[in-house]
Amino acid sequence: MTVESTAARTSRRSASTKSTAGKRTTAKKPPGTEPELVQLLTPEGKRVKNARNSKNAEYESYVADITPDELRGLYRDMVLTRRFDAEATSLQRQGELGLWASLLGQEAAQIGSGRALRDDDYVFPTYREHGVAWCRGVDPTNLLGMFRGVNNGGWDPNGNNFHLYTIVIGSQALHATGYAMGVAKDGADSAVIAYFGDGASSQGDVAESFTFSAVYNAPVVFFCQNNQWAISEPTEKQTRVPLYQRAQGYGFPGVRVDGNDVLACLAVTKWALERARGGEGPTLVEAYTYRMGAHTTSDDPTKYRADEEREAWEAKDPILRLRRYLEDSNHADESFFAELEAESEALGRRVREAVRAMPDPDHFAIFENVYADGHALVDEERAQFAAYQASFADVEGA
Amino acid sequence: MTVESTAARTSRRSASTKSTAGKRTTAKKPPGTEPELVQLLTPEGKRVKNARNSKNAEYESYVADITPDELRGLYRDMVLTRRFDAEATSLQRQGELGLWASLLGQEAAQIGSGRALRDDDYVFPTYREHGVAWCRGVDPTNLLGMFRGVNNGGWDPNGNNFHLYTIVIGSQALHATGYAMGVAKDGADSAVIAYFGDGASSQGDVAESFTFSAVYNAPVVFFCQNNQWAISEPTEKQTRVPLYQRAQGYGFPGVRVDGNDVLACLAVTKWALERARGGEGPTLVEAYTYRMGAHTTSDDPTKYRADEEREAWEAKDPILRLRRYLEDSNHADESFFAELEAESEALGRRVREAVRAMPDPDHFAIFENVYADGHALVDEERAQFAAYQASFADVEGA
Amino acid sequence: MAAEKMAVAKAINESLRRALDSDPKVLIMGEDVGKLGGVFRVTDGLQKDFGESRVIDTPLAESGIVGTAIGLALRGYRPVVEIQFDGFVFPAYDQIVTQLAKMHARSLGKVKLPVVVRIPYGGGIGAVEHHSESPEALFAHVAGLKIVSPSNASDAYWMMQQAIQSDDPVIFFEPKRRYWDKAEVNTEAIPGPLHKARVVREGTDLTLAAYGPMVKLCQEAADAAAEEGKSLEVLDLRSVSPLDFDSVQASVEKTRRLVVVHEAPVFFGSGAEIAARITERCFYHLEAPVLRVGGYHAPYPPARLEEEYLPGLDRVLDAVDRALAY
Amino acid sequence: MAAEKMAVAKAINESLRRALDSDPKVLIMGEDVGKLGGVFRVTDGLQKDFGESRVIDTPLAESGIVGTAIGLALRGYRPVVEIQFDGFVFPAYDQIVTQLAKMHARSLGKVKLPVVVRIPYGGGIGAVEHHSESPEALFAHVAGLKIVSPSNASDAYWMMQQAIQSDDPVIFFEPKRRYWDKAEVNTEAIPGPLHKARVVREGTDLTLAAYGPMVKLCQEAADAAAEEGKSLEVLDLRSVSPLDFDSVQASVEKTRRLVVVHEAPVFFGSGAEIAARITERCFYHLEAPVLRVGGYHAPYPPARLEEEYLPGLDRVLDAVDRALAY
Ligand SMILES: Cc1ncc(C[n+]2csc(CCOP(=O)(O)OP(=O)(O)O)c2C)c(N)n1
Ligand SMILES: Cc1ncc(C[n+]2csc(CCOP(=O)(O)OP(=O)(O)O)c2C)c(N)n1
Ligand SMILES: [Mg+2]
Ligand SMILES: [Mg+2]
Repeated sequence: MTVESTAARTSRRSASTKSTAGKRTTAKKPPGTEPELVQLLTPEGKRVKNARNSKNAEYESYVADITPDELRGLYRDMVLTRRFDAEATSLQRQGELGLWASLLGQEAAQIGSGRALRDDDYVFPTYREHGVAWCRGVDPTNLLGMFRGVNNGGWDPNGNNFHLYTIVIGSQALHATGYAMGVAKDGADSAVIAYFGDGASSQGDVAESFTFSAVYNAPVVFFCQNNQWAISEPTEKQTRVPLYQRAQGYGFPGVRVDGNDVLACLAVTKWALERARGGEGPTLVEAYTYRMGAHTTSDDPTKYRADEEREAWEAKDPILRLRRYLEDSNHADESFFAELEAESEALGRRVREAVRAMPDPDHFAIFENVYADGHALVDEERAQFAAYQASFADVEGA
Repeated sequence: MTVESTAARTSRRSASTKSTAGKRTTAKKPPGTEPELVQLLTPEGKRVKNARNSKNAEYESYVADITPDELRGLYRDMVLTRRFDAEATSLQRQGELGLWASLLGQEAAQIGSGRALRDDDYVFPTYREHGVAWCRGVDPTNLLGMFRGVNNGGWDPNGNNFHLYTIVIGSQALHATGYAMGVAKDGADSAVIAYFGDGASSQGDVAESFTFSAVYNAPVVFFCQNNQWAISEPTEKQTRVPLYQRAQGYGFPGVRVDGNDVLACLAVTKWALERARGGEGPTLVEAYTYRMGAHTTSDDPTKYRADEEREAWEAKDPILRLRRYLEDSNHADESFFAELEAESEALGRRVREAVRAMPDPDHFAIFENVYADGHALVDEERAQFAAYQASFADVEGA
Repeated sequence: MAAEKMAVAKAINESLRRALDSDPKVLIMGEDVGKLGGVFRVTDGLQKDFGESRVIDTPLAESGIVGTAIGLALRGYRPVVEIQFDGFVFPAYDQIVTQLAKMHARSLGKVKLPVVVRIPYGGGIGAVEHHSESPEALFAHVAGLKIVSPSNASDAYWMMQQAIQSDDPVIFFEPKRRYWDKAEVNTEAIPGPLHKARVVREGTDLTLAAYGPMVKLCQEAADAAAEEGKSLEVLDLRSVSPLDFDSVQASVEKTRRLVVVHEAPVFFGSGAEIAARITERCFYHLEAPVLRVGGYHAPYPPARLEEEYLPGLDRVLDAVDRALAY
Repeated sequence: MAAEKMAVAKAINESLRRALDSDPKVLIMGEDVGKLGGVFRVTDGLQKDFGESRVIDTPLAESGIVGTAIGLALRGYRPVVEIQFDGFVFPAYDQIVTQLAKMHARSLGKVKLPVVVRIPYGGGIGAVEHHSESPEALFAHVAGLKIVSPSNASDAYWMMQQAIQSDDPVIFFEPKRRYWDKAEVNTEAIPGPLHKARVVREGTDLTLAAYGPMVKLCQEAADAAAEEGKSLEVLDLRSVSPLDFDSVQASVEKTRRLVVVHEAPVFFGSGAEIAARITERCFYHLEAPVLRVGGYHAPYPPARLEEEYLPGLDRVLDAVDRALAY
């Protein structure tokens, strides 16, 4: 969440990142070529069934029986999420929102993991999990309040077991861990999932959540969307080894999954959630993906990254590959796509209208909900504020 | 550093530690039996030369040529450190110190690592590194000022490249990392070592120092003395896997060394420092040892741990095993031990006298060194304080 | 049988025990709170009686402690977390200020965070660095938190009950140098409101206002002043946020002079807020400016200097004299 | 040629450039300070010209940024670290309060920590949560830190030069909503002392004291009041710690009335300290209590409410009227 000046677009990210001391560092591997990447649907839309290794096969088992209906459902989720996101971006351009943090490119990571959840699971998002919110049934227009500036969180977290967006990087990983500790105390078999980014992985709070969850064996899944960038900083500024490996040192497994592969994200998250439910404690899932757009509408990525990088990732588009698979396997026909297109447009319209109709908050909202049980000073200041406001009303009325 | 009430000594630490949720956790292995432990001198005083594995052999090479003189030097360092420590403990009992944090049992970890350092290396200690301070040439009596309550740090950190004791757990790991980043910027080939405990490993600051040092490839050695306890909490409250493994997830090596084996600590630290100097970046060394005494003189370990545990560790005493080796190998004779005994006594006497002679600070010290360049409010308050003090002098003088 | 003489530490221990007993959602969390019973024995025996799942030894990470307590509160628990010493609350400061304090408002009232953060605070015990600080002003400036500090065993018992029952986060500052001070505690009394000040001693010439460890000092000062024929009113503020300005105002309208005493540094301390607001409320009543007695603008000094640094009887009486001289 | 019209952000950029140029020990550190040039472009172009070893993009961890800056300072460097927004300084709060502020004293003067922590602060830019706060009081209470905040481009340039040259840690609060305000900057002037207030406008009826973003507002208020025949003196405090009470006192002895304006919440804010101390110093001069205009005791509200929350012209003039009515 940043605000930028509109300085001229000049420098470009140079190809290599040197360590400060000029000493050797680990070079960044080209995306998607890591042997450790779990992938169940290739960019070309082919199912990876006879997995290279047995570990992959284990994940595959979680989506082996997936029905055409479910596949179309995942496709629909991704398409509608993208449509919603695009609408929000354009609402920001129109001045209806102050800011928007687009999830463009991360639909598979979010829908795959989001659809792996049960209703009784609990989600702790960052500020970019619009696709997960969609899976939880949070009305998308409710997400827009904070970006419009009418509230700091516009839904009931317990309504859909989807916590408020958290802006302070990494904080929510601890909340998720604590919540999961509570789930375990209750003897419930639900699980908790904490989302965070590659940049957030550097925060002490995330490390502490690894420690706490491991020590208390809390049923939590850490879902890190490594979208390669933390605003202008590439992932090499956060780590010199793949992020999923971080978990090992805390005594729980980490997996890197193709974050643009909705099936792999669904499968791996289901596996991790099952571990949590089964009393096996935390898991770190690193969804290897790409932030296709700017960090937020205030950001200008041409200052720091090359267009070619983005283009290379376009070929791995999460929606396109599932569409190819649906088409190739005859799991969806023209009418499905046409209906979905219409549904998308309707969603865009609904969101647009809802945002435009969103009223500004009452001035007295400043003083609301500061405390649950009240506070004398808040009461006093509210009263002063009321008198002050009234004094203008008098003048205007006079 | 804690202050305790004098509540009755009742409960004892129960044998097993269950996870909160009652789910499975990793059981603590008996000390010293880990296959991963680097050991070069057995508790019985035998050199481990034909190491089981090639890794051990690599470490062994760092002490292969150690001379009898150097061995006696290590022995002397440990004995004198222990003597100093005992003197401080008894000075606390006599009321000369407000508190003391004993290093009893950790002499090998501290002398081994401390003697691996070069003069131009820089040390960032916790509050318990009296043995390392000794190796750096810090006058032991200077360590006592903060425990007596006459200052918060009584030596010039740059005098011996030994930073002040840091009480806020884990903070100094970041200072060490920053210092090491500076060393690298300067193009110097010196290294930095940060000490911290098993408890400290849970602090976000320590995790962040791992991240920064890895990303910048900083020449720093993280030396964690796992003395099994963080006040009353056993290491299982901080991690469910051996601590040295933490490093892996950040992309640098971690090693567990027998912390009661001065040769192994010397060798492994030299190896890690050499990596740092050679541009290979950070290393984590976990010295597996035991806090033989109370956490501090304010602590009462009978509240939380069994005597048997301590007894088991007594058999692994770091000083005893080197003495056995020196005697068996005829590297030291009776007169050496007798002279050392006398030197010990002299040290004890010197420390005792120095502490007793340590003057209380001048009252105006409150206002000294708050700022390097001065501050109007401090000046004002100092003047008011002076006038206030003088008003009593007048009365008394009258 | 309900009234018993108890030390402050014991009163808190009994209060925690009662809370654990009566509400299965109450948890105790912190470093060394389990077998050891905390470094001050405030949680002594609680893990033995309520188990490791209710009384939880945590990893050594304050941000983690508060952050997971927030998560537990979201799940319906009522965590009471211990920060071992005042100077070690700062690693948790971000979680307290950006999350604990703001989440209720952020959620438009949908979620509540009934978390109590216990902090033994203040000096006078001859400790090493970071073990003697009074950081209450650093929390009082932050909306969403409530800040209280008892001065005696009875308040310690009852205010802890009320803090745990509160649906708002409460920072509970425990006057560590008074932990061993005993007083009658009636565990069957009906306590007054948590955030109301109490007139400890009535007087007519000047009001001394304090909270936590300084209340006793103010009482001693009032005793000493009485011998010189000065009648001081002593107010135990009990709560720093909200601050019971009404009670202070009522007292000052009577005495016309106010001295505020706290251990924390004067600069930007509680005394500043009290002086500013009371001067505004009582501008025509005050015969003298509100004077403040507190710590200097310097790091808390080594133990052998703390007597000079901390407000003591003479410094309080000096301020009283100065205020009376107007 | 030395004098040039510059925006505040550009003035800081130029000042940083000059420091990098003239002292090889000066470093810039922070999130996105490199290629991006910071989210406000304050460090624009610096990495390109001084390299990655002088202008350092850090991992996303504020405690790590300040903690390693301390280590670099111990090695002889002079790091200037950027905290991206006011609300994100709290993860670094422990390192700032327990280490950065205290290490010089802890070492009995042996080590110095010339670290500048830059924090774009304050509201008025329509941002989301945590991007509009004014936490200066939370630092001013802590001894060992110096706190400054420029209100205009010239001060931004020169105060940054002086902050970097200072051997003490300086928290440099940058009024983000004034980043684009332009003013003449003479880069060859000889600046006055860093911690001295400046009379921005002389007046006789009442003193308005402010710093950072509120100075401009106070000037506007003085303009408006002048039209009603009231003569207001406007003080730009420039430094919050130390606070130039002498200048405030001198002004108040003349005008006999004082209103302090800041964006931060009033409760435990800078205004409290100023009111308390000035009332003590000017007890017989003041015709009215010192009044404070600032934020309410509530989390910084969503953008569409910030106009109501922040001090604005009407609220300042209202306080002026109230003070004059005494
Ligand atoms: C503690 C904190 N510091 C700084 C920021 C400003 N900030 C917002 S998003 C961001 C980058 C986050 O990157 P990442 O974690 O990779 O998530 P992404 O935005 O890529 O989804 C930064 C630095 C913040 N919100 N919180
Ligand atoms: C941030 C912080 N929290 C709590 C404490 C109180 N404390 C002092 S030492 C200690 C235990 C440290 O254990 P460990 O890191 O294992 O080091 P050891 O004392 O065993 O050498 C605690 C909790 C502290 N000093 N700093
Ligand atoms: Mg990212
Ligand atoms: Mg330990």
